[in-house]
Amino acid sequence: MVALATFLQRELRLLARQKADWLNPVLFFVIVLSLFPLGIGPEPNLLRIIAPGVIWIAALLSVLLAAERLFKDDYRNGVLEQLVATRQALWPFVFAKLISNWLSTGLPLVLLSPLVALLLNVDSASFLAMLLTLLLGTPLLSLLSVLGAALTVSADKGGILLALLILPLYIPLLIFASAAMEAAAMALPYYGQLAIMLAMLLVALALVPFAVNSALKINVS
Amino acid sequence: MFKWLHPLAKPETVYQLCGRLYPWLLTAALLLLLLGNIWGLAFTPPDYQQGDSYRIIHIHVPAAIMSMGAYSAMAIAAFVALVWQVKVAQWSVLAIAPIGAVYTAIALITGMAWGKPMWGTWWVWDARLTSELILLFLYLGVIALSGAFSDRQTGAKVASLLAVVGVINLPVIHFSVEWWNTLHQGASITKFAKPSIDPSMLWPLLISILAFKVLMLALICLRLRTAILVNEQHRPWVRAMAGDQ
Amino acid sequence: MHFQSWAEFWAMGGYGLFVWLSFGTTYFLLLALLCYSQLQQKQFKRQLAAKLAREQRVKQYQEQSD
Amino acid sequence: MALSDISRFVLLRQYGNMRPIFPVVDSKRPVIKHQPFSVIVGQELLQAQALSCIRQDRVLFEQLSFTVRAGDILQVAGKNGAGKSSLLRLLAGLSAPDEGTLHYRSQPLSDVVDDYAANLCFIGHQSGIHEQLTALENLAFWRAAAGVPQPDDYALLAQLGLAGLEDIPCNMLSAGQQRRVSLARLWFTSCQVWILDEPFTALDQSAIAMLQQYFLQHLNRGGAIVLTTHQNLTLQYNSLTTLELAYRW
Repeated sequence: MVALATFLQRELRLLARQKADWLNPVLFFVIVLSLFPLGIGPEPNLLRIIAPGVIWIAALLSVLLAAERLFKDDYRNGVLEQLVATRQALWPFVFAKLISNWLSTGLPLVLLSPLVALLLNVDSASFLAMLLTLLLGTPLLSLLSVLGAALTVSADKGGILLALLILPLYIPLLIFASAAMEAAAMALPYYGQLAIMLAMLLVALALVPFAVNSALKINVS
Repeated sequence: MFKWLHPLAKPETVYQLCGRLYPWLLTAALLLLLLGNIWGLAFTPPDYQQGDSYRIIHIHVPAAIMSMGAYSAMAIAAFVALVWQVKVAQWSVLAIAPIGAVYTAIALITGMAWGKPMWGTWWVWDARLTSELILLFLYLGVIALSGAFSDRQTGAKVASLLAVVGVINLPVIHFSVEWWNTLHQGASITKFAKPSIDPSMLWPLLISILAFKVLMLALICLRLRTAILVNEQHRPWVRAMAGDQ
Repeated sequence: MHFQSWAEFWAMGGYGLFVWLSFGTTYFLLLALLCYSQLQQKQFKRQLAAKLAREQRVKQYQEQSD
Repeated sequence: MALSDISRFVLLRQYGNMRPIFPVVDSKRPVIKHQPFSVIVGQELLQAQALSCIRQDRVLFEQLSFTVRAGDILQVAGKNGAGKSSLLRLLAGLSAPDEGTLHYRSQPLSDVVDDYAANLCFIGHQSGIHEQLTALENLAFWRAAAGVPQPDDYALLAQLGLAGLEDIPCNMLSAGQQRRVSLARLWFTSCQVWILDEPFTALDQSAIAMLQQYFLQHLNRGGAIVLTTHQNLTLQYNSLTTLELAYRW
C-alpha cells in the first residue's frame, strides 16, 4: 500500500513534468472532434446522429496515442528491469500506471464531455448517457491500452503495431458505448448497455493486471 | 500426470515426428480436397433457392470453421507455452498464426463472393462476416507482434500472451457484434434461409471440412519444422543434419 | 454428374464468376502458403549450411595461422 | 580432464579458500546476530550448475558452474559481448537459462523465486534512475520498492558526495553523479545478495574506493556480491573469485 502511494505520487509527478504526454492526446481528441463537422457538414441533425460513434472513436484513438510512451522511459533507463527483479514491487507499479493513465487520459475526456456535447449538438438526455459511458468506458480503455503498451515495451517498432493489437479489443466497448448513447437519444432505457460495460470493466480489472505483469516480465527477459 | 507428454516437448522428437507425418498428411489433404470439391462442384444438385452459387459453401464453410479451429489450437498452444514454458508450444503459436490468417482471409473472400449474388453487395456488416474480419485482425496482430522484437524468443512469448488475451476476448467480441447486428438490422439484408441440408450435399461438405483440417495439420508440421530449425540452429543435432546435406 | 456439358459446368448456372473466383482465390492462397512455407524451410537450411561452411573456413584459417 | 575441457571459462585467481570468513566461534555453522538478513557463515547462496545461455543464435557460454557463498564476491570478467550482462540477468532471475539449473540456498530457484527476489538487490547496466526526477524522488521510489523506510536521505546523499544536488532533476547531473544516486540504494537495502552490472562505470577514483570499502563491509557481515567490471578490484578481498568469460563466435 505504501509502495502504491509512492509509485502513484511518482507517476503524477512525472505527468506534471512532462505535460505534453497527456496534453497532446487531449488536444488530439478535441481536434478530431472538430474536424468531423468540417468534413461531413454542419447539419445539426446529422451531427446528432453521428455524435456517439464519433466521440467514442476519437476517445479510442487519443487513448491509444497516450499509451505509446507509457513504459518507454522506465524501460530505457532500466527501472522496469530492476523492478521485475524485485518481483513483488511490480504489482504496485502496474496499478500506479493504470491509475495514472486513467487520470491523465480518461478523466480529461470525461471533463471535456460538456464541451464536446456543445460542439456536436448533443441533447441533454444523450449527454447524460455520454457522461456515464465515458465514466465507465475510459477505465476499460486505460486497462487495454496499458496492456498494449506493456506488450510492446521492448518492440523495435511501436506505433502502428500498438493500434493493430489494441483496436480489435476495443470493439465491444465501442459497440456498447455508442449503443447506449443512441438509445438515450431515442429516449429508450440504456441501463442494459451500461451494465454490460460495467461487467466488462470488472472482468478486465480482474484479468488485465496479470497480463500486464507477465507482459512486462517477458519484455525485460 | 504429463509424464507421457514430456518427450513431445523435446524439439528434436517433434521435428522428426512432424517430418514423418508431413508427406502423409499433405497427400491425404490434397486427395480429400479434390474429392470433396469435385463432388461438391459437379455431382450434387443445385440448391433450390440459390442455384449453383451455393457451391461456394464447399470452401467457405470449411475455411470459416477451421479459421476458428486454428485460433483455438493456437490459443491452447499459447497457454501451454506460457504456463509450462514449453518452447515447442511457443513456436507452434507462430507456426499456426499465418495458417489461421490465410483461412480467415479465404472465409472472408469467399463470403464476399457468395454475398454478391445473394445479397446484391460484396460486403454487408453481417455479424458473422464482421466477427471473421476481427478474427483476421487478431491473427495479424499476433503475426505482427511476433516479428516486432529483435529477440525472437521475446517475440514468441509476447505473441503467445496476446493469443491468450485474444481468446478471452473472442466470445465477448462475437457476442457484441451479434448483438450490434440485430440492433442495426439493415433493410436490404435478407438473411439466409437455413434449410436442413440434404445428405447428398452434406457428404462432400464434410469431406471438404476434413480436408481443410488435415491440410492445416500438414502445414503446421511443415512450419513447425522450420521454426524448430531456426530456433535450435545452435544445437548439435541441427548442425549435424545441416552438415550432412 | 449434374451438369450436361463442360460449358454448363463452367457457367455454374450463371454464377460462374463468383464460384470460380472463390475457388480460384482459395486454391491460390493455399498454394501460396504451402510454397512459401516450403521455401522458408529450404532457404533456412541453405543459410545454415552456409553458416557452418563459414565457421569451417574460420577454423581452417585459425589452424593455418597457428 | 583439463580445466578448459570442463568449461570455456578460466578461473583466473582465487583468493582465500571460500571457507568461513569470520573467526568461527562455534564449530557448527554460527548464526550472526544483528544483521538485516540471517546469515549462516559460508552458506551456499547461489549455485549454478552447467548453465548455458544462447542469445540471438549465439552461444554466449555453456556448461558454466560455480557457487556463491555468504561472504563471497564474484567478479565476472570478459570482453564486450562475452555474455557478462546475460549471466547477471540469469542470476537475477530475469531470464531463464537455456540449459542448466540455478539453486538458491540449495533449493531450485523456480521454487523459491519470491524468497530469493526479496533477498536480492539487482542494479543493471542502466542506472534505474528516471532523468525527470530528482535524486530524492528516485531514492524514495526505490525505497518503496524495497519496502524499507529511511528517515534521512539527505545524509545519505551527502555521504555519497551529492550534497546540494538532492532536489534537482537527475538529467542535470553528470553520469558519475547519476551512478552514485543509483548506487545509493545499496546503503539502505537489507538484501544479502547484490548483483551489480558495471557499478564503477563513470565513477571517479574516490567514489570507486568508497564503494569497494563498502563492498568489504557487506561481505564482512555475510553478504554476497556478484558484479561485472572492466576495472581491477584494488582492494584485497578474502574471497574474490574471478570468472572470465571467453568471447565465443
